Order: sequence, then C-alpha cells, then structure tokens
Amino acid sequence: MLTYTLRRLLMLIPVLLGMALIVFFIIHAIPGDPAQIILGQQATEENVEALNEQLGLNEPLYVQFFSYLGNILTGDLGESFQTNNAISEEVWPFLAATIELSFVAMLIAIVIGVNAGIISAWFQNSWFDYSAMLLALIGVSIPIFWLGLMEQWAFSVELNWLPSSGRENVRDPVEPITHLFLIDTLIQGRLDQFVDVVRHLILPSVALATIPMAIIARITRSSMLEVMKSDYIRTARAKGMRMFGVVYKHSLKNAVIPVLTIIGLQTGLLLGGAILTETIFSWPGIGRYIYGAIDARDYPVIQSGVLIVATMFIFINLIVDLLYAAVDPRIKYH
Amino acid sequence: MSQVAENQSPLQPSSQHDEVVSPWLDAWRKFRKNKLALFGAITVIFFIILGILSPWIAPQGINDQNMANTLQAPSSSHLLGTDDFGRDVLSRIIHGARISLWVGFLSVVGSIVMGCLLGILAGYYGRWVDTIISRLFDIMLAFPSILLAITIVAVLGPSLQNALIAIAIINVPNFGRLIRSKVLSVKQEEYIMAAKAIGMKDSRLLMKHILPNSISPIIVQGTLSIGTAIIEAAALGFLGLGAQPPQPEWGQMLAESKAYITTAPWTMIFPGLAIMLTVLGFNLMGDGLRDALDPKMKH
Amino acid sequence: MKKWKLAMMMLLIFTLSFALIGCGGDDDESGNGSDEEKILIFGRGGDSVTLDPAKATDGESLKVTANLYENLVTYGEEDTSINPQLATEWEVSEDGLLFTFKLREGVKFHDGTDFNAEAVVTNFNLWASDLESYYYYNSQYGDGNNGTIIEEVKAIDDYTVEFKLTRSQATFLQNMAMDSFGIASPAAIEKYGEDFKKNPVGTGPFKFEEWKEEERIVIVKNEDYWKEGYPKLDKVIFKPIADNQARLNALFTGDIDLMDGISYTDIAQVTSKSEFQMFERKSNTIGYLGLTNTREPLDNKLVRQALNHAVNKQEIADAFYGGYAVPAINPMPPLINGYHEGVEDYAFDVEKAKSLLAEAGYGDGFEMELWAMPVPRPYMPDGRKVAQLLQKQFEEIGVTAEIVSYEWGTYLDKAKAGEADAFLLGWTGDNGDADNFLYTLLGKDNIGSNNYAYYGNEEVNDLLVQAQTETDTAEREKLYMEAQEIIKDDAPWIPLVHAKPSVAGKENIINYIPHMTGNESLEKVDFK
Amino acid sequence: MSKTLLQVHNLKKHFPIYGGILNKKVGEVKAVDGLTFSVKEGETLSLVGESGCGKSTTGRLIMQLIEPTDGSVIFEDQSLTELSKKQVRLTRERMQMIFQDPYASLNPRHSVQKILEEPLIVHGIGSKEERKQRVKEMLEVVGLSSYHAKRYPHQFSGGQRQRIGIARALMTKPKLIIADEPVSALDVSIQAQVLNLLQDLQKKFQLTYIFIAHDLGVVRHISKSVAVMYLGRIVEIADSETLYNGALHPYTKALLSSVPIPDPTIQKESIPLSGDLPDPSKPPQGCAFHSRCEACMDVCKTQKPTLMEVEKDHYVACHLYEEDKQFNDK
Amino acid sequence: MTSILQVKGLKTTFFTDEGNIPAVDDIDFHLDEGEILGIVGESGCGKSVTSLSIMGLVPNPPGKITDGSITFQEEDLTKASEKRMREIRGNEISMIFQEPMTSLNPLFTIGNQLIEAVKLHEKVSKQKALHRVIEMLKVVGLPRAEEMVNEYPHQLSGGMRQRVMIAMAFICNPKILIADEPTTALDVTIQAQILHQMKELNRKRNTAVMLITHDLGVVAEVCTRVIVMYCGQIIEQADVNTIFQSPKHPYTIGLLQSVPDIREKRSRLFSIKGNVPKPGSIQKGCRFAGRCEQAHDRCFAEDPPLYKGDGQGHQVRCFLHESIEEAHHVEDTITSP
Repeated sequence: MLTYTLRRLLMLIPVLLGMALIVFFIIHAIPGDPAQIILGQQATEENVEALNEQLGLNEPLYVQFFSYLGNILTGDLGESFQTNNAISEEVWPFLAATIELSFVAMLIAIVIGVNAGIISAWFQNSWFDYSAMLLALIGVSIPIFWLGLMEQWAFSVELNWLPSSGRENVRDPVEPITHLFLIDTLIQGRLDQFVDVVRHLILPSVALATIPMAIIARITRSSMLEVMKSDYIRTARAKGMRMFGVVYKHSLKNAVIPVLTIIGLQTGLLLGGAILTETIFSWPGIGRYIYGAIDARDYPVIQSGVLIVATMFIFINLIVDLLYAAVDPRIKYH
Repeated sequence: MSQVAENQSPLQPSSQHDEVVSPWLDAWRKFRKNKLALFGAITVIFFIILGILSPWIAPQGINDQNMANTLQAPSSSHLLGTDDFGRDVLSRIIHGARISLWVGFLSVVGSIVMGCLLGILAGYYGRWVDTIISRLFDIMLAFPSILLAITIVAVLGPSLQNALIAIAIINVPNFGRLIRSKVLSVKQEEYIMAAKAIGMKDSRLLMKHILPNSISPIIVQGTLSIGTAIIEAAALGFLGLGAQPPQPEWGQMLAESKAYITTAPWTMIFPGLAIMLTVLGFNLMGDGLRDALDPKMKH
Repeated sequence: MKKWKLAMMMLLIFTLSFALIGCGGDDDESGNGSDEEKILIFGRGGDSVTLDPAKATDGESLKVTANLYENLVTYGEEDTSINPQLATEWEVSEDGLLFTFKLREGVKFHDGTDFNAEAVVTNFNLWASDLESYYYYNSQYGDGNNGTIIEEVKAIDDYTVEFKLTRSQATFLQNMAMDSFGIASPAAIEKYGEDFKKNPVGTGPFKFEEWKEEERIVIVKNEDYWKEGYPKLDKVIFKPIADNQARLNALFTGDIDLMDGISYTDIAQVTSKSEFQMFERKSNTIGYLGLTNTREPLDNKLVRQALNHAVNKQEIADAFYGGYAVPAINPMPPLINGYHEGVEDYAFDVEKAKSLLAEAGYGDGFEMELWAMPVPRPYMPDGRKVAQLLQKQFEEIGVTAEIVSYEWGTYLDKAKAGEADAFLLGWTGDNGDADNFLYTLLGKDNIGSNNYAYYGNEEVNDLLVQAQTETDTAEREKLYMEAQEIIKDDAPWIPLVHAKPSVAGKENIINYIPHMTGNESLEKVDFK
Repeated sequence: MSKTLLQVHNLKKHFPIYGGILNKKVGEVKAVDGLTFSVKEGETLSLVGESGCGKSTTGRLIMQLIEPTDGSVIFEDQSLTELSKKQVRLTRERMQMIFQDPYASLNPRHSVQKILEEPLIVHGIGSKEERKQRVKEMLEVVGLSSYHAKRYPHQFSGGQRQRIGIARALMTKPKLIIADEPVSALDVSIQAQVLNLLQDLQKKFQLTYIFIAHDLGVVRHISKSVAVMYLGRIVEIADSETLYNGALHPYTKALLSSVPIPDPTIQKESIPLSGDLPDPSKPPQGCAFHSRCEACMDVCKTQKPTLMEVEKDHYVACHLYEEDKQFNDK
Repeated sequence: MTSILQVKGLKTTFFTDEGNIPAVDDIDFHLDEGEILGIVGESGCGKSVTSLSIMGLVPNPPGKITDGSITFQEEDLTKASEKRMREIRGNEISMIFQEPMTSLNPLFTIGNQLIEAVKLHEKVSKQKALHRVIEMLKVVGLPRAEEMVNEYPHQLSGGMRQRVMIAMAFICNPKILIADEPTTALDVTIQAQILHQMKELNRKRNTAVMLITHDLGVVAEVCTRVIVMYCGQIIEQADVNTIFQSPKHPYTIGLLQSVPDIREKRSRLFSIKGNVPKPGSIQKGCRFAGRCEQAHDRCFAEDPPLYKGDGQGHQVRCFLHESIEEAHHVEDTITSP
C-alpha cells in the first residue's frame, strides 16, 4: 500500500512537469502583451517597454521557463503581474471559495445522486426509476450556465428567496480565519452568518451539483443493477438475507467502486470547471481568478493557478484510488 | 469421409430458413425497441432536418433586423418573440441548429480521428509509445477542460472555427483512452489470438479485427460527445469566445440576451431549451446505442 | 421498514432546505435607519488593483482612492473647472513657469500626522523619482525623455508650496486635479514601503479599513475631516460583482445600494421600480468606429465619408445606451473646453453614401472586417451588438462587413499594429482637457500608440502641438476648433456616441452626483 | 515409422512480476519451465494437467504466438525460434490452432464466410471464387451446410461454432493442429461429436494433433501419447496405453484415480490427493509436487527431478525412479 | 423412506422479448431424507432453474413459477411468503453454486460472511457465531480456520472457496442441500476432495442432497438416485445402478455412451446427433425426437408421458417403454396416495 502510494506519487512528477511545460508554452502563445494590458489602453510605449523589462518578459522563452520551473520547485509560485502579490499568499481565499462551493455541490450530488441511484436500481422499471433516470439525463443535458441564470431569475429576482451572488452578506462580512466560511462562522459562533453563508451557497452549488448528481445517479444505478445480478448476491439471498440487507450491505459496497471513480473525476472537474458558475454567481473562486488572469495575461497567476488546480485534481484521484484499496481488499498493491 | 458425413447431419430441418442476423441488424432491432432512445433519435433527426432546411423553413434570415420591433413577446407573427435587434428568435434558433450540430459533429469527428490515432498507437504498440501518449492524456485530463478550451481559443482567437478546434482538442484524450483500453482488451480476446494463429499480419489484424470491434464504443461515446461538444461550444459562445455575431449560435444568443432575462425572458429561455433538447436527444440516443451495441459498456 | 426511514430522511432534508430558503427571504432592509450606522454598498464591475492613486492606472482603483485622498486642487462637482481643495489659493507667473499654492491649514492625515508643504514636496519628489511606477505622473508631467517638466517643488513655508516648470504647460492645473495626484501621508509611505498600496493614508473624507481582494473594500468615516459635517455616511463598502446582470440582481435583492456599469438595456427595469433611481454621469467619453486610414479602401477619404453617411447614430444610442448617450459629432465630448459646436455632422443618408462610394470607385461596395471589442467598456457597453447594427447599416450601402473579435489584449495589440480595417474603440478623458482627446487619439505623433486609426494629418498635428503650450485659453480653444474642422472633413473615424455611463441606486440615496471623470468623492452622499 | 514433425527442446516461458515503487521486476512465474518432447507425423500428443500447469502456454509457445524465454521449437526441420516474424507467419499455413472457447475465438462481427476465407486471404491462396468454393467444401466437411456461410457466429450453438473453428483451422490444409481444450466448453453429447470429427479429419487429412486438455477421459480416447504437466514441467510422458495402464509418477496416479468413473458399482472411499496447487510464483523447492506427494522423500524437498526414460518410451520425472534407473545403468 | 421434498407439476417460465420460454415444464419428483439425488442433463435442460425454483430465487423478472407445487415438510413453498422463504433459505434448505470464485462477496471477510449466515437464522452472540464458524470450517477440512475467518475470498484457492461455501451451507444444519454443479469449475483432484466432503457431510448429518451436474462420472460416484432432464422435462428417473446398468431412454443411453471412459479406449465414441434445441423452439411431440435414432412418426406428433413404476421407481418418458406403464399400472395406483 505504501509502496503503491509512493509509486503513484513518483509517477506524478512527469505529469506535473509536462503540465508545467504545456501551460507555460500555451500561455506564452497567446497573443497580447501583458504589460500593455496591465497598463491599459491609455498607456505609452515607453511605459510598456519598461514594464516588460521589469517583469522579465524580454528574456528568451526557455530562460523564462527554467526560471519559472526553478521557482516552482523551490515553492515560489511567483508574483501576480497585476497585484504584485505573492501568488502563494494571494491564491488561498480564491481556492477556499472554490473548495467550499465544490464540496457542498459534491455533497448534494452524492447524497441525492447515490440515493436516487439506489432507489432506481431497487425499484427497477418503476415510475420512480423512469422519472429519476429521465431527470438525470436532462441533468447532463442542461448547460449549467443557463441553469444558473434560470435559478437566479426564478429564486432570486422573481421570488427573492435567495441571494443571487457572492459568498456572504456584504453588510455583515465574515471574519476570515480559514476562508472556508462555513467553518469560520461556526468557529466564531456566528450562527446568523452561518445561515447566511448557506443561503448564498444554495443556488451556485445546486447549479454546480446538477451534472455530477445526474452522473452519479446513473452510475450508481447501473452499477447496483450489475452487482445485484452477481453470484454473491444470489449467495447472500440463498443464506436467507432480506433484500434490504442485500442492497445496503452487499450490493452498495461493491457498487460504490465505479461511483467512487466518478466522484473523484467529477470533484476534480468541479474545481476547475466552475468558471461559468463562478462567473454567473460572482463567486470569488479559483476559476474566476484564473479566467481573469487569462484576460490580463497575468502569466504567473495562470501558470500557478492551473498547476494548483491540476495538482488537486490529480491528488483527488490518487486519494480515490487509495480509497479503492480500503474498500476492495482484492486490490493488493505490492 | 463417408463416415463423417453420415454422422453429421445434425441441424434441425427448419434452420435453413433462419434469416441472417448480422450484428448491426441485431443492434438496430434492439435499438428500435427502446422507446426513449427512439425518442432521442427522433429529436436529433428533427434538429438535423431543421438545420439542413433552415434557409427554407426559417421565417426570417439570420440578421434581419427590425429596430422598430425589438424585444417583442411571443406572438403569432413571432412565435418565440424577437430579440433586441427585432430579429425573430425562432428563425435564429432554427438557423442555430445548423451551427450547433455542425460544431458538435465536426469537433467530435476531429476528436475521434486524433484520439483513434493516438489511442491505437498507444494500445497497440505499448511500451514507451504508450507511456508517452498515456501521460499526455493524463496531463490533458488534469486540466479543467473548459479552461483548456478557453486558453486554446485565447491563443487562436475567438471564432466559431477556433472554438470547434479547441473542443476537438480537449476531447481527444477521452477518445484516445477509450480506444487504447478497447484495443488492449480486444488484443486479449481469443479471436485475436485465433487470427494471429492463422498467420495474419499485424496491420490486417488491426484494420480487420481490432478496429471494427472497437467501433461500437466509439459510436456510442461519439454520440454522447456530440451532446457535450454542443454544450461546450455554447459555453464558449456564452463567454464570447465562440461564434461571433450575428451568427445565431445558441450559446452566443444566450450571451446576447442575458441582459433581458427579466424584461424579455423568451430571448433567454428558448435558445437554452434548444440546447437542452438537442443534447438530451443525443444523450438518449447514445444510451440506446450503448444498450444495443455494447451492453457491457458502463455509463 | 427501513424504506420508511429513508423516506423520512428525505422529507427532513427537503423541509430543512425550505426552511433555509424561507428564513431571511424578507430581511432585505438596508440597515440605514437613523439610529443605525449608515452603510453604503457600492457594487461595481471589478476590484481595485492598488489603493495608491499615484500608481493606479485603472478606474476601479481610483474610484476608491477618490474618497481617501485629496489633491491640491479639484474639479467642480459637475464639470472639470478647477476648484481649491487642499490648496486654498494659487498664483501663476506671467510666463507660466512658476505656480505657488497656499495650503489649507489644520488638515491631518488619517494617521494623525499633519498635512503641510513638506508632505506635498515629499509626494511630488517621490513620483518624480520613479517614472516607471508612477504612470500618470509620467504621462501628465513627463517630458517624454525620462525627465519631467516640473523642475522643482519647494516648500516656501509650512503652508506654501512652489512649483517651478521647465516649460509652460497649458494643462498644468487641469492635471493637478486628477485623482492620481492625491497627497499621501509621508509617514505612512515611509512606514509601509511596498505595502503602501494596501494601506492607504490620505486626508480624504473616508479612512481605509479593510481590503479583501475580489470581495470588498471597506472605508469608514473620517471623524476628523476638515470639512465640517462631512462625510454623511459612516461606512462605504465597494463590492466587486463582475457580471452586470448579477450586479443588477444584487441591487434588486438589496445586497448593494449603488451600482455602476449598469447595462443600458436594464435601465428601463430600474426606472420602472419606484424603489430605485438612476444617476446620470456626464459624458467624458467618445465611442467611435476607427477607419484605419492606411488600409485599402479606407485610405480613400471618400470611402470614409461614405461610411460616415451610412451610420444612423441615433439608432445606436437608442438601442444600446437606453437613451443614455448622445450621438457624437466631434472626437471629444461637448463638456470639454474647446468643443466646436459649429461642426456639422455627416447626415445619415444612404443615397449620399452610395454616391460617394461610387465616386470613389466602389460602386459595388467592398468587403471589410469590422472589429468589435469583446468586453464592455465605459464608452461602449456591448461592442458586438453595436457592430451588428453597423454591419446591417453598411450592408445597406453595399459594404459587407465581417464581424471579428479578439480577446481584449490581443484586440488592442492588433489594432495598434494597424491590422484592423474598421474597429470599434473609444476613450475616456483623463483630465477633462481637449488635448487628452484630440492629440492623444488623432495626433500623428501618436500613431503606433493611441492613434489607432493611423490618422496622419500633419496640419492637425501641428495645431495640436501648438495648443499644448498655448497658455491663453481663448487662443487655445481656437486652435482646437480649427483642428476639429479638418478632422471632420478627413473623417478618420465615425464618431458614434458620447455615452453617459450611469449609476443605478436605491431611491433613498441623496446628494450623489456622478462625476464625468468616473470617480467621485462620496462625502456628501446620504440616505433620506 | 513416420518421421518427426515437431520437436520441442527445453522450451521455457517465464512471465515477470512487477512491483515496488519503481515498478521493477520482483519475481517471475515459470509458466513453462523446460519442456522437451516431439510429435511424429499423423500422431496425437496430448498435454494434460490441472489449471495453471502451463499447458495452454505451451500451445501458444509452439505457435510462436508468444515469445519463448528459452528453448527451441523445430517444425518440419525448421527452427521456428530462429525465424523472422514474417517467416513465422508464413509457417502458420501449415500449423493451425483450435481454441477452447468457441464463443470467444470467432470475431462476432464477421460472417462465417469471412471467418473461413480469412486464412486463405492472409496466405494469398486462391481467387475469390475458389475461396468461396473452399469455404463451402470445408463447411460440409465439418458437418455444416454451405448456406451457413452467410450467418454470424452468434446464430450458432456451441458445438456448431466449434465446427466453424475447426473448419477455419483446416482451410489452409495444415499439417499440425494445436487444439487447446477444444471440447471442454461443450456438452457431453456434443463433445463426442466434435471428438469424432477430429478423429475423422485426422484420418482424412493425415493431421498431426497436439491436444491440450484437462479431461483425462477425453485424452485417453484421442491420443497416441500423453504428457502430464505439473507447474510448468512435464512429470510423465508415455504412450497413452502405457500411461493409463501403468502410470509411474505419483501425480499421474493421483490424477487418474481422481477421475470419477461413470459406474456406480465402483465405490472409492479415499481421496487420492490432498491439498491445493501451490502458488505458481512461489513453487516449492525441489520437486514441485513434493508438498502434495504421499511418497515424498527428503531428496524431493531439495532436488528437482529430471525427466528420464524409465521404460522404453516412458519418461518420468520423479526421484522414486531415479534409483532404479541408476541401478539399471550400472 | 419419507420424502422431505415433493415437487409436483412444477412449471417455471421466462417471459422474454423473444417469447415465453418454459425453462422447467411440468416436472414431478421427490427428495428423500438423507439421500443424494442427482439431476443430470446438458446445459439449458432446466436443472438449475429447478433448484432456483425450490429456493424461490428465480430471477423475477423475467422468470416466474407459473404452475405446480413444491412441498417441503407439508408446506407449499410456491405459496410461502418472502419472509417465510427467508427463514427457510440457508436454514432449512441451503445451496451452493458452480462458481466458487464469484459466489462469495469479495469485499467481506470469510468470517463476516459466515457469521452473517448464522446470525440471520439464530439469535446468538457474535462471539458464539464465530466459534461455530471456525468449527464448521474445520469440519469441511480447512486447516487454518482461525486465520481464515479474517481473510478475504480472493486470498483463497477455488477449492478452498468451495469448501467455505459448503461450510456456509451446512452451518445451520439444513435439511436439504442443493448443490448446483459444485465441482464443474474445479480441477479433478480438487473435485474429488469436494465430492468426498459432501458425501461425508451427507452421511454424518443425514442431510438430503440434490446434486445438479452434467458429469455422469460424478453422479455414479456420489448419488443414490438419478433424474435425467432434457429440455425442461424429466425424461428418466431411477436409482443410480439402474440408470447406469439398464438405461431405457435413448437419450440416457446415448449420453452414457458418449462419455469417454478413462478405463478403456474406444475406437470411436458414440455421439448423439444434432444439437440441443434452442429454448422455446420446441414444437409438439417428444423433445428428443429430432435427435433420436429410434424416433417414429408418433414421437413427432405426441408428447410422451412419463411412464412410471416398474416398482423400483424407474420412470421413462418414451413411447418405446409404454409397456412398463401398462404392466405396473395397477401396482402404481395402489402405492401412490
């Protein structure tokens, strides 16, 4: 198990290096001069030139790449062109916002998705099964940016039930400790703020949860159905076990493996793919942070931001793989 | 010889009249029985026909502006209302069908071609070729795909064509991996061993046995991916990185009418519905194809 | 049965979620009653980059610093006339090379240190020491050769400062009032060093309290403000919400009190609701369609004139500015001194346009690219839409325009390189002076810089350069009027509209006057 | 005496096991570990043994479908291991294979016509018409009808599919056929049909078979000589009559007595062999069978016995008979 | 000897897209206390469906018992509630399956799965159950029982897993064990061990065993009585010696002759011509008629009944043996209740 973990970690090195390389060169292939963009439309030529010099953008590309690589290896993610802040310090609030949102979205997706999948499999071909699966199919067919706008329109503008954007009540902002507001408000015992944070979370997290929820429901169902056909389920029933026990003890644990994979993949996708949701709901997350940086050609931010997201993605999937081993004793890692 | 013939007349007399059921025919029969899949296929065909015939059936052209008649609610003259240029929303959605389907289809074909090439190379030759290609896929998959698409479009410049290229690129690893694993598993099948045992060359083996047997998951995945690609194109259009005005691409229509969500929601609701229905059609059809062609394949 | 348990759990989850939705559905009170703190939340499109105004290059930064800092002189509430602020009076020498300011006494910085002549000297010397970082100082007072036209800033006594110039500058005072030149506490500059941009200390009506990036900037009432009875508000929170629609929703749900950058299409929504009102900002912008003068067939003046005739500007103003814009005739807005009222615009006349085209040898029309910026700008909220309208209007005269868009940075780069045929662009005035429009945008010297249209008329350039050093106001205005006439005839652009980028807010906000520069002090703003 | 068609000498196949952080080779499974035997033209040699003994691997090694780690395969006086890939391919015209699973060994997307003519196409035999003709003929030969050519594998029953598999193997008129468990997936009544067919074909086309099976009854019925394998090695090889009537190796004996006899009057009470097959990646030291052998001696635990000719044409790898042999030699 | 299980007119049909397939079509048999009854037949003959029908585990949909009764200790199992069936399964009637590799849940330890089997039917502490489990594992000849309870199925060999399955089946002392091809997937040496084990347990605990197999050798070795099935029907039924020494049905005869015998080399095996008809494709007449060398016109037109009773319970479904019925008709009616 340990060796497997180590081996997997070792295998990450070329992936991360390759990633750094690709990000670097794609980003530098984007036309447009960062200095010009930073200084704006109304800047003079000399100012632009001077800023380029200052940012080290006059060096040959490979020199820039290696210095960037060297910096990363020493844990220095660089400084944002726009704010001149160290990215390693600047990025956490954004990351935390995305993590919080993704976590809640994933929680919704898993709780509803897994249960819907189980019930559908259990009552295969019932009206519940049909409607749940049709809903799931619609779920994967909806453009989430559209869903987000519709949600906003319905629940925020028309009904005025929930706030349409942001993470917190601007009039009574959360005092950040971890930047995970759900935790921060609880630590501070501010239940009113906690409720407020939850209210802000609902619309974006539901929009974000839609696709994974649908996918999880579908996978859970098909994987449950497959498991329920298996020989050991027949054995369990031949022992005299009742269906509920069979489903929740024997089937679910076996069915959970493909679901785990999907949860891992989807969580990773959420982390980076939240750009659209974050834009629509003004969620100050990592997706918008990077997207904004692309607009501004803030090379260090794009590079480091993408690397952080990708690394998280990879690690989440690594954790999922390791979870398999916990669930499934057959996967014995030498 | 006589002995052989004598002992072997084992077939039931009726069997001569059995019809020949090819795997494709068999799949079609299964597909036909699946009502949801059929509904999906009909939806897809409906939009395809809409797209093909759009110049003839759309009541108005793509850019027939009428500034005196903007943001009209749905009525008998404009079934789905008009947008901020006074253009007929229905007409634009009909024209948009062509764009969305075209982008979806072409980008998926692009992904399949590139993915197949890389996937086969990786799966068939293995070793370092596999390592390199697989790592490349890993890297690409670790990127948040929409971010990758945005970056690619940023490099190439925003246009429908470049959005198409970006979408094709980001979906390559999905197909590549699929084909690689399929090639690997087909390679293990006994009929491949059998084909080798009759002395078949690798190239023929690949073309005649491995590829045809890998094709059904590609068709299934391809169908599902057209749906995803349409959404991705719409997302890029929505961010202003895809189709350029006045092209009536659905995502770009959404972006243009976003501001009217409270005052003229029809400009927003209908293009969104069009995307959803089309994608739903492809998803239903893909699911049906999966059940018909490749029942073992997972969702 | 465990199935029941499951069902009960589901039910519980649903009930809980409805409870969550329900609670607080009606608590959108702004919390601005008389006994409570008066808090104003200002929603805007983006976050500040820095809170050091001298280093800021973006409007969002200056929007905040305008409340934290004060300049020696300031603009009028509704125009760009020069008024005293930290300086109570000033004198100019005959040759225009010596400016002497009398400073206000008894003013303190937020950190408690005194404002005096030494502070002014320190600030100006600091700016002069690093022209790269102090961008506006360089652009307004630089001499173009890494030097500055301010030779010396001298403290005559505690409350008298003297500026000695190397050459006369007509816009010296005009520039001095720019928000960039707010006077900062020397002690704080010393104390914070690099971090000063996050710890601003000025003399303004509000003190800095907190900056949480992408989330909010909070400034609070400066109790020791020298202007008796101001500010009225206790606290102002600047809240970035990038999406226009989301920002508007936030206004409607009561999350914010004021929002700028409202989509013109949404104005009707605001005015239809009695709880909300619009504030009109005077135009300091020009939105135009540049016709790159060096590219075929736009190098032909007749073609450019024809295109000018083909455009219905009023339609653009109505459709995409909700009426909050006026059709543009000259390359600068009418409020600027030197604006030529007498210039007559090319009439919207399709036949005339066609005949001009025919005369130029393009009777059958031609094809060109029509560039539209991908991002909303203060002078043009939706370039792509304007482009579509223009495309349609050009089609009428047989010109086929293909709409092209690049990512914003690329767009500027390429346009600057002269790669565009016709391109949408615009300008927001920096200091309310004609020079900042005419010379910057159309001076031949600025080709490759802000003269994106590659308009290279020597005569115009000479007039504009001459105006830069002319200190006599009337004489200066004459020079500019002359230039405007020639420009009209040359038609390097199609000036489209002067936008009035308006602000929407709650009905109970009073005394809020948006300034044409885009930034204003909120000291007088109050709730009813 | 007919001449030797196939000679296998010291054939080995070791599959590596990878592990550790760097995924290095940490061990190996000796699936086939030094086989030596030969087959004469027109005869049938059977390889028997329990699952995991390496018999199927041996079949594939002979066909050169997998690359041997060591040893040589000489077919018609040609050493296959020394041939180029292309030359090996060409030898397959004379050397064909039948597989265990008639469901899996036929490409589900090809019609019977396509499946059968493929060997001809691959080896460039005949025109299109001739090939069609030959397919028809061969279908009749294996007891199917020519109209079956248009159908697809899933339309046939297991027995019929196996006939198709056999027909495919015969298309190029090979000399040697390696039959890898050709009847073990079939029902008893069908199994008999296929076995009879194989025998008839052998007579008709003078075929040589290497017959791989685990069913000792079937093996006895069809083979001229039998080799018994245990954990990658041959423990006993002899003429089939000799082996069935006078097996020498304890394993062979146990194996034979384990087979249930369809005669209720014979009552066996003792179990012939206890314990399980050892892990092939960690075979016991010395004789691989010693852990289950009733006659195990000390020497068995340390030394691997070699295959020796104990009687004429009867080879055994067992220490029990080594002494006899040595004694005889003296 | 008393019958512990009585199956009468059992009919199990599968409702599929291709039509309704009667997998088991009107079968009658009984299982006596302590006996080992063999059910032989080729694949698709309905022998497995018979056993699943008894257990009430026919996959539904598509399968369903459509007719007949299964009487276990005077209780008709076809009418028993699911709750009652659960009490019976594993406790009174247990079952082991063909594939020991897949019949155990890979994610739970052996101990866990066996303890579960005990606790489902008896209220005992976990400790006690574990004790029982370890003992049972020893009974079925697994030496390292104490360690094995903490191991997972994949750590065991096929033979060991099948022993675990047997232990699981016997742990509640069932009255009946249904063994569905328990040794088919195993090597001969292991098969011998497992068969031996089952015989031992049958003898010691007097559990009636229903052994389903296609291997006539296994039948001869283990069973006391044999039922031969073909296409969902019983075609011959007799005690084991009778079946092997004087089989009557042409199919049984053919089957016996097609088995290659290890004891002698025959120049040529007898083979039954043709293939097993596809399920559902049976037309009227004897189901074997198409493959039968002795078939005559009547065989194709009429379905032969199961002729019962030569006194020793030898029953045959073949017109050739109509005479048995006539000869012993009177006797039969007297003995049967």
